[in-house]
Amino acid sequence: MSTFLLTEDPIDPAAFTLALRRDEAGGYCSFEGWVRNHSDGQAVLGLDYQAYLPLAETEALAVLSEAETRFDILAASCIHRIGTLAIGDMAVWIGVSAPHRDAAFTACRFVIDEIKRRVPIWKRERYASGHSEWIACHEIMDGS
Amino acid sequence: MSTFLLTEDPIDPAAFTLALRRDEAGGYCSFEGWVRNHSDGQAVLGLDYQAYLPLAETEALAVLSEAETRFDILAASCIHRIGTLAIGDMAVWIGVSAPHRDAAFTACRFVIDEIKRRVPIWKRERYASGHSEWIACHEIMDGS
Amino acid sequence: MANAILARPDMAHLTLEYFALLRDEAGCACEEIETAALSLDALYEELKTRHNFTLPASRLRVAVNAAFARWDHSPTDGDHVVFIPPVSGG
Amino acid sequence: MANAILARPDMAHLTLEYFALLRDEAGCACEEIETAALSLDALYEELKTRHNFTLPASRLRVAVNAAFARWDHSPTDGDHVVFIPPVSGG
Repeated sequence: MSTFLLTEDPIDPAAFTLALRRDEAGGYCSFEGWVRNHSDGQAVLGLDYQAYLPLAETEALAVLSEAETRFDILAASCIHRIGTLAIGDMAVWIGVSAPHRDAAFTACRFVIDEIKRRVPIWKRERYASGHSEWIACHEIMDGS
Repeated sequence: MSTFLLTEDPIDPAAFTLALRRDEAGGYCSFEGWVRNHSDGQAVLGLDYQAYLPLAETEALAVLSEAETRFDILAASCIHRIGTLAIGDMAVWIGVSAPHRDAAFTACRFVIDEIKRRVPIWKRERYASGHSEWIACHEIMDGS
Repeated sequence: MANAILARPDMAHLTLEYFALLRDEAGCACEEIETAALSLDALYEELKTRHNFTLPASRLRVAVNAAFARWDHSPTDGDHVVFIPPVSGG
Repeated sequence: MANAILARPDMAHLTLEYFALLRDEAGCACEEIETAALSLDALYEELKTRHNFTLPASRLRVAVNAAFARWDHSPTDGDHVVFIPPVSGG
């Protein structure tokens, strides 16, 4: 039902979007994360992403599966890019189909929030100043 | 900044999505309404849409402009199809780019909700039973 | 000329356009009419009787020349009037 | 043999993989080590000293053989261990 892909190539969601189509689907919500040219007031030149592949896949699929359990949706998928990205590049894509729009929006938001919170993917920002820095989005999670 | 298109042809958002790109954009949220095969328990064969074109354009542009004023977004666009649609056809597309994802999601949801509430477009459902019916989503608006 | 005060002798020539249920019930998308109605409210009641419209004015909005208008607006010769049934786009 | 109770004579051979800041600080993506550490917690303190890691364990999670693990888990010979810095995907 749900698909997750980690890729070093530019993201092309076309085939993934097609796979979310259902005759019972009345709403489709998607989110794309793009590399933007600034972060906390600093000019950004680009991003580098690393991922711990096997665990990222397990964890992202768990997020998608949770979304399908918690919300009245038909299917949800995600593609995350890794490697070196330039301004404007798509870093992540999420698509959700549902009978009605409310669940499509809520589930899509849930998936991007959880992906950011718990999937082992890391982003380094390269600044115009020459400096670069690994960004930390999560703080302590739970006891594990 | 914002674009609205009413069209009798199948919706192709590619060029519209491209026009929403900005180097300052970190998040993009889109919504698509698809013709689904059921409504309130009845099997649906397809939909017919009519629109009062000049007022629909004015009102949809007002909705997009309100979204740009109310939320921290960069651009928002919408395409709505009219005419005869089959199951799975895209009836409406909305795209919003923003520096951060929260505004992208909120504004995208605002636009589809307001389009449904106040833009003079009407949908007739054609049922498997042979019956068909104009759907009413809004009730009384304001005094005007 | 005393009549002018009571009945408005200058009939307004209007173009009416219908959508959705109103189009089905009127049996046409467009018609030209002459009316003595002094408000859009009164005009709708006139048309409601003529076409057996089932929607009460309270469920409609009304537009004149492609802009939303008030029900107490007085239609003027040459106006393009559209009664707007409950919308259902998206 | 009395030592066995105190110091665990069977050293575990582990594969460590590093990501993000830990990779930069370790200066390598991967290393193989022998350790006597009885928990992942103790293992991280050992590596923290060796590589001058700046992140405290409290900001990390840890995975063994591609599954999240508890800090008190005892690493076994052949385990693949990854310390997970704060994530920032999306």
